[in-house]
Amino acid sequence: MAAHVTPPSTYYKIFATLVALTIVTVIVAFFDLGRLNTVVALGIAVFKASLVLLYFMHLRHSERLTALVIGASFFWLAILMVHTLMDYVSRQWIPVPGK
Amino acid sequence: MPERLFRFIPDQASTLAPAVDNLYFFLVALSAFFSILIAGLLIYFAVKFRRRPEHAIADEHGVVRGGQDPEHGAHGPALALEIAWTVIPLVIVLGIFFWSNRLFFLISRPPADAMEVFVVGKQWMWKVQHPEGQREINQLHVPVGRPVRLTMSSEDVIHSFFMPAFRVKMDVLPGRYTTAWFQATRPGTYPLYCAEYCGTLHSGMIGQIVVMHPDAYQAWLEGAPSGGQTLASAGEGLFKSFGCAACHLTDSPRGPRLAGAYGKPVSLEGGASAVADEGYLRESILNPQAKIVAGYPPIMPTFQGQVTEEQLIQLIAYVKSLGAEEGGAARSAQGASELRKD
Amino acid sequence: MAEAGHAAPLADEKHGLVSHQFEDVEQQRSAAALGMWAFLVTEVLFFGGLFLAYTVYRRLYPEAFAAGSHHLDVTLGSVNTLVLIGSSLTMALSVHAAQTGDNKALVRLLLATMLLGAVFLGIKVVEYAEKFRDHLVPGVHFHWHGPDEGHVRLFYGLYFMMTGMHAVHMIIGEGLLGWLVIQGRRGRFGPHYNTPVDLIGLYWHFVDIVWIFLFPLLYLLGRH
Amino acid sequence: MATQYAVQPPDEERRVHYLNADYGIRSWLLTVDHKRIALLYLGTVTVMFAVGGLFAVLIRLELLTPTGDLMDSDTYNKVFTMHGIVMVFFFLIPAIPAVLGNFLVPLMIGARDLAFPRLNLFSWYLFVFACLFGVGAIASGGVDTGWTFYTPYSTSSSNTHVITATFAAFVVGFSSILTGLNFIVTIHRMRAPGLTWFRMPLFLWAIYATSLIIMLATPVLAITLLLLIVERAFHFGIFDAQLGGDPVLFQHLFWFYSHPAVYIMILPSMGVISELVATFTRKPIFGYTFVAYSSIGIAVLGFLVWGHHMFVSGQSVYAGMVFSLLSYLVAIPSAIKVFNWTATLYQGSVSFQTPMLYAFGFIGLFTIGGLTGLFLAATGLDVHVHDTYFVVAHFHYIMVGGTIMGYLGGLHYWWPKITGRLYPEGLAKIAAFIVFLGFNLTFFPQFVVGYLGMPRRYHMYPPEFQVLNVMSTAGASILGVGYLLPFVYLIWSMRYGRRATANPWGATGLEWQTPSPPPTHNFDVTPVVTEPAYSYPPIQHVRERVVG
Ligand code: HEA
Ligand code: HEA
Ligand code: HEC
Ligand code: CUA
Ligand SMILES: [Cu+2]
Repeated sequence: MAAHVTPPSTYYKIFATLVALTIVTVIVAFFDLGRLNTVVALGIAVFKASLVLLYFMHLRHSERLTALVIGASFFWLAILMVHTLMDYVSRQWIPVPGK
Repeated sequence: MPERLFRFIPDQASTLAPAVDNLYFFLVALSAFFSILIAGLLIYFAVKFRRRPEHAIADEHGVVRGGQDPEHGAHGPALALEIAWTVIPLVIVLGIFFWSNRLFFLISRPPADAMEVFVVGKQWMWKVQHPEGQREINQLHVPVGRPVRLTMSSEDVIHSFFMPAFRVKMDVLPGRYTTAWFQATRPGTYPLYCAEYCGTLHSGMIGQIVVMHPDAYQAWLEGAPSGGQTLASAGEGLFKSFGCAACHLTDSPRGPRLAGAYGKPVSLEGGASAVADEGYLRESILNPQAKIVAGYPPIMPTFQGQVTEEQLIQLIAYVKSLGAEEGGAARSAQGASELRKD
Repeated sequence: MAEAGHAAPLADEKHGLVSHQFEDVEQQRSAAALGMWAFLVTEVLFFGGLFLAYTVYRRLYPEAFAAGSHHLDVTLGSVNTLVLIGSSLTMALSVHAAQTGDNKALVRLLLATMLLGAVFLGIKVVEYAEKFRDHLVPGVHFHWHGPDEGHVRLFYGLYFMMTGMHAVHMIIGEGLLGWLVIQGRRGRFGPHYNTPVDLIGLYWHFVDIVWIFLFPLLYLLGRH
Repeated sequence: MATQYAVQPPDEERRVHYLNADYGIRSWLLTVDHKRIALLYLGTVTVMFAVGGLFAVLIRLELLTPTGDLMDSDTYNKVFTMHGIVMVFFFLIPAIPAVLGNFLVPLMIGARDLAFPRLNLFSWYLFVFACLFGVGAIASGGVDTGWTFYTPYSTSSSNTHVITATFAAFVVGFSSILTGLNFIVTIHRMRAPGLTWFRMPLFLWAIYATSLIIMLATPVLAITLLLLIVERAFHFGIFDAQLGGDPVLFQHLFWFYSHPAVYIMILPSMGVISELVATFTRKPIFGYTFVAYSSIGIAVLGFLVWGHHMFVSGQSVYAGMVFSLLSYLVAIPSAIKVFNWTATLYQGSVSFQTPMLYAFGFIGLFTIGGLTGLFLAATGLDVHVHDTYFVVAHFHYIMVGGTIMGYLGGLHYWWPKITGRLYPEGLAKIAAFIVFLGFNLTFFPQFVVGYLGMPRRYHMYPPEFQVLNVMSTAGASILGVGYLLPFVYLIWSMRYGRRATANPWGATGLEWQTPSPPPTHNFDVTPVVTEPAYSYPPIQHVRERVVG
């Protein structure tokens, strides 16, 4: 078997971090940081997701192809988002008719 | 236009038409060139290098020994060819891109002095309203030589206002306004189609554009049924009967003064801002809670379901006319954010 | 059948079977793993459509979305997040148990994972029931006491689509875990053959990741 | 690639192969052999093509006259909708990957089967289930939204079987995702020893690129259709302007899938053409690496251009420009392929068997179809031609003139391998010419009538367009005959055709090194590859030919 065996202690550490981050993100949400709220919430979410990917899903010890596959999925998600939002963001740019 | 037996392009009846056709002819020529080039080379090579008995090739049983060096990883002349047929088409398409998008920008930006006509699409007819109040169905009368801007909306599904003789088409959407413009160059009667599939009688949602000499147009305006009211004056009536006046007409603190609002930026509750274009005015009436003007309570009731698309157009025409009458300067000088202070 | 004409599937001493199309266990395992990762890619884009709709409408109607979100139960949402993270832990430990051949622990950990999954779904049911009671399920009975009902309805529509699709994935996951438990009790898994545990684990963690994003987006915005 | 099956053993009659290894309905319906599954797909997509073709016949008959005399408007609307849905989702998308791809991928990489044979069979069942659902939707009254399902028409206005039809498309999506996944894993993990990426036949590159698109785009279609179904059932407003939603968002989601989907439809056919051109010129494909990479380039760039279907939809003008620019960039890899195929002929040894005739047809018609794509990507011009017959002509040139030509070419080319029989060459050549002529007569006039302004999806049209429409209908009847011929003689040849040798074309490629038809497990000994694809012996050209 090529699979790497992660010791349970790592899993527990990751679990503890995830729990802590969940608590942090809930607490932060109750403070008004303006636009930063979303940034922080998503930042923490991305971090948590990366931990799950890297350790629970063993990405750290997987071959390069796996990372490539995951990278591709997020890259394409970004295409979907960015190109659609490009439309919504720029719809108002055309000057008001008649003015 | 003289009737021709066989035509390749529709009537050219707007300022845009020749510009679009030029691009079209260029592309036809380009396509012909490349199609003939490819087809010609294929035929020439196929004939010249057709299989001959002297070609030592694998037999039926396909015993293949000692391969020829396949062209993996081209170099030398092969690489030069690859680069050539990557770069040359690239340059050509970039050229087309700039040409066509300049045109697109022209088509998308109506000139400021265009006269306005309102169009409402519904399954399966076009309802047209002129600022002076004339209404028509499946017909659009316009004067020759003046830019015309269409402000369009739909009562149900998506339609598309298509005037092939002007080379203009724009989708007509429910819930918002879209615009299109043209300047007719030649009097006559031209077809009008619905180009976005919209159900049973999609193919019956057709009509005519009648382009007239300015005097004939004037005569037509006078003769056409208008109910005796311009759009704005009809809107004024609605403004009163829907009770908008109670909050908006006087300088009452209940609602913002609408005079001169059109086309100006508005600061919204929460720090954002918006431009008071037709779409914004529309949303303010149908969905007043979506964007609250800074400094005002969200007390305006929604008129969704109470005003029809056509009444909406009249109300908006009225709000816009308010700006024109009072010069709009008063409001713009003071700015929406100022309103908060008083 | 096709298999009939072929050399009997190679029985690899202790390991399970190597199907006829593969050369050896390693090829079989790596093919299965790549298959699962590729499947997860499709899942990312499947949920991606929902995230896109959410982003577009939240950008257009921030106030309504904040108001709608304010009405969700943060406590239940947070508890559920912790429950799901817990289930990810037990899942990860199951993989470890399978790799080390501790069959008893494997079955117990898988059952724990299932249990936590069930708790999550149970809490979800409670939340849904509340929304139903409060007429916040989009449809003819939808009613919102506050401004901008239409756009709040959009928020709830997306809330139900997103959490609903997530819940469907959880339910499928529960089924897969159940199958693992049955196989595990038969002693099918061990150091030499644990691909199914590994792959279903990947799926389960993925579902967890989806929730990690859903939670702040749905429950936390507009909290302040 | 030196393997042993060069000569067919004399006791051909008694040789056990995948077709006679087992008999009976069960042996087919429960098979996990990729070759048999390919044949199951072949049968299914042929039936669906006949259904779609039937609708095409109805469209063309109705459009023979400007008035609606054959059927009423509602019926016509259903007819073109179901023509589009059946042809795209149930025929063209699965056609080459699921039939030829399924048959050839394991053979070409020297494997015994796909990575997940049972999943493969399962995808076929999903596909059949979807077909039954789709045909059920048709039988119970049909659907009239256009194949694009635009909202809010599909969610609030149409009163036909929208949910049934979208659900069928949804299921077909899963089937194609599973097929794509199977190909990706197979190509990554199961290549024969020595078969490096750059030794692979170009067909495999094309199938790989196609599978990438399938996996990345189809899930978005799935969620879009699901949202559409939910919206239609519960009206929570996501695509409904009256409730605050935006119908244009649906178009974004739909085209995020459906533009890449057009490359799902063309790339496999391009792969077939590469194989045909190499075999019938006895040369490696000129610029192999460029052709291989251009498939991947199309797959990636193809995701960035979907907004070119929405230039006049109310999408932002600026977004329109970006989409226009990117559409032009995606044309480049296609151009590279066309030029490389053409250059391959140079100093080749070109023969003119039927598959090669189809390859010529493909290159020519795809070029025209692709070049007219440049008209459509030209925003300022698309404002005029959008939703006219110009668009209809564009995509039929690519999908019928391109993809179907490639499909037929491939079917003829691998027919001996699939069935162990040769098709009748003379008849096949005649059919190829009829298809080519009929096709051009059908669709060329549509460019003209489109630029003249005839909108698509029109049941009735102004009389001035009639002449061109009559030409089009006349062409379609010729085209129909052209398609009917192969249908008949291919079936005939399965029983009466001459027996094929292992390698009737003298081609390279692992699939030709195992007997025709191949044994159930393809290769008795796993082949070892030592050379790049298309390693033909040099051609002895006589340089100075004496004219005399
Ligand atoms: C297999 C299917 C397929 C393929 C491959 C393509 C390929 C292309 N398509 Fe097409 N298209 C469709 C199927 C396809 N299309 C369908 C079905 C629709 C309508 C959907 C609907 O509304 O129902 C459509 C609609 C469509 C539109 C929208 C039109 C409208 O509704 O207004 C546009 C706009 O940009 C477009 C552009 C292109 C371009 C630029 C390419 C390019 O990829 C083409 C590239 C190829 C070449 C350029 C030819 C080869 C090159 C040479 C010979 C060298 C010379 C080249 C240069 C100088 C550049 N297509
Ligand atoms: C792969 C895709 C594909 C294929 C192959 C075709 C094939 C054909 N199409 Fe289609 N078409 C589309 C995809 C396709 N089409 C799509 C996506 C649309 C848009 C739909 C929409 O607007 O929503 C469309 C729309 C469309 C229109 C426009 C309708 C409108 O807008 O109002 C027209 C009009 O001429 C047309 C014609 C044809 C014709 C004549 C053929 C011919 O090539 C067909 C030839 C086939 C036959 C004539 C049948 C042959 C007989 C057999 C195979 C034997 C069967 C055996 C037995 C029955 C025993 N098509
Ligand atoms: C009950 C009082 C009330 C009535 C009746 C009312 N409005 Fe308003 N309106 C408001 C208030 C308060 C605001 C500012 C807060 C907001 O944006 O909702 C407003 C905002 C607007 C705006 C945006 C103004 C700007 O400066 O940006 C428009 C346009 C408008 N109303 C039009 C109308 C029309 C047309 C009607 C009648 C059909 C109407 N209103 C009826 C109270 C009212
Ligand atoms: Cu209105 Cu088509
Ligand atoms: Cu496209």
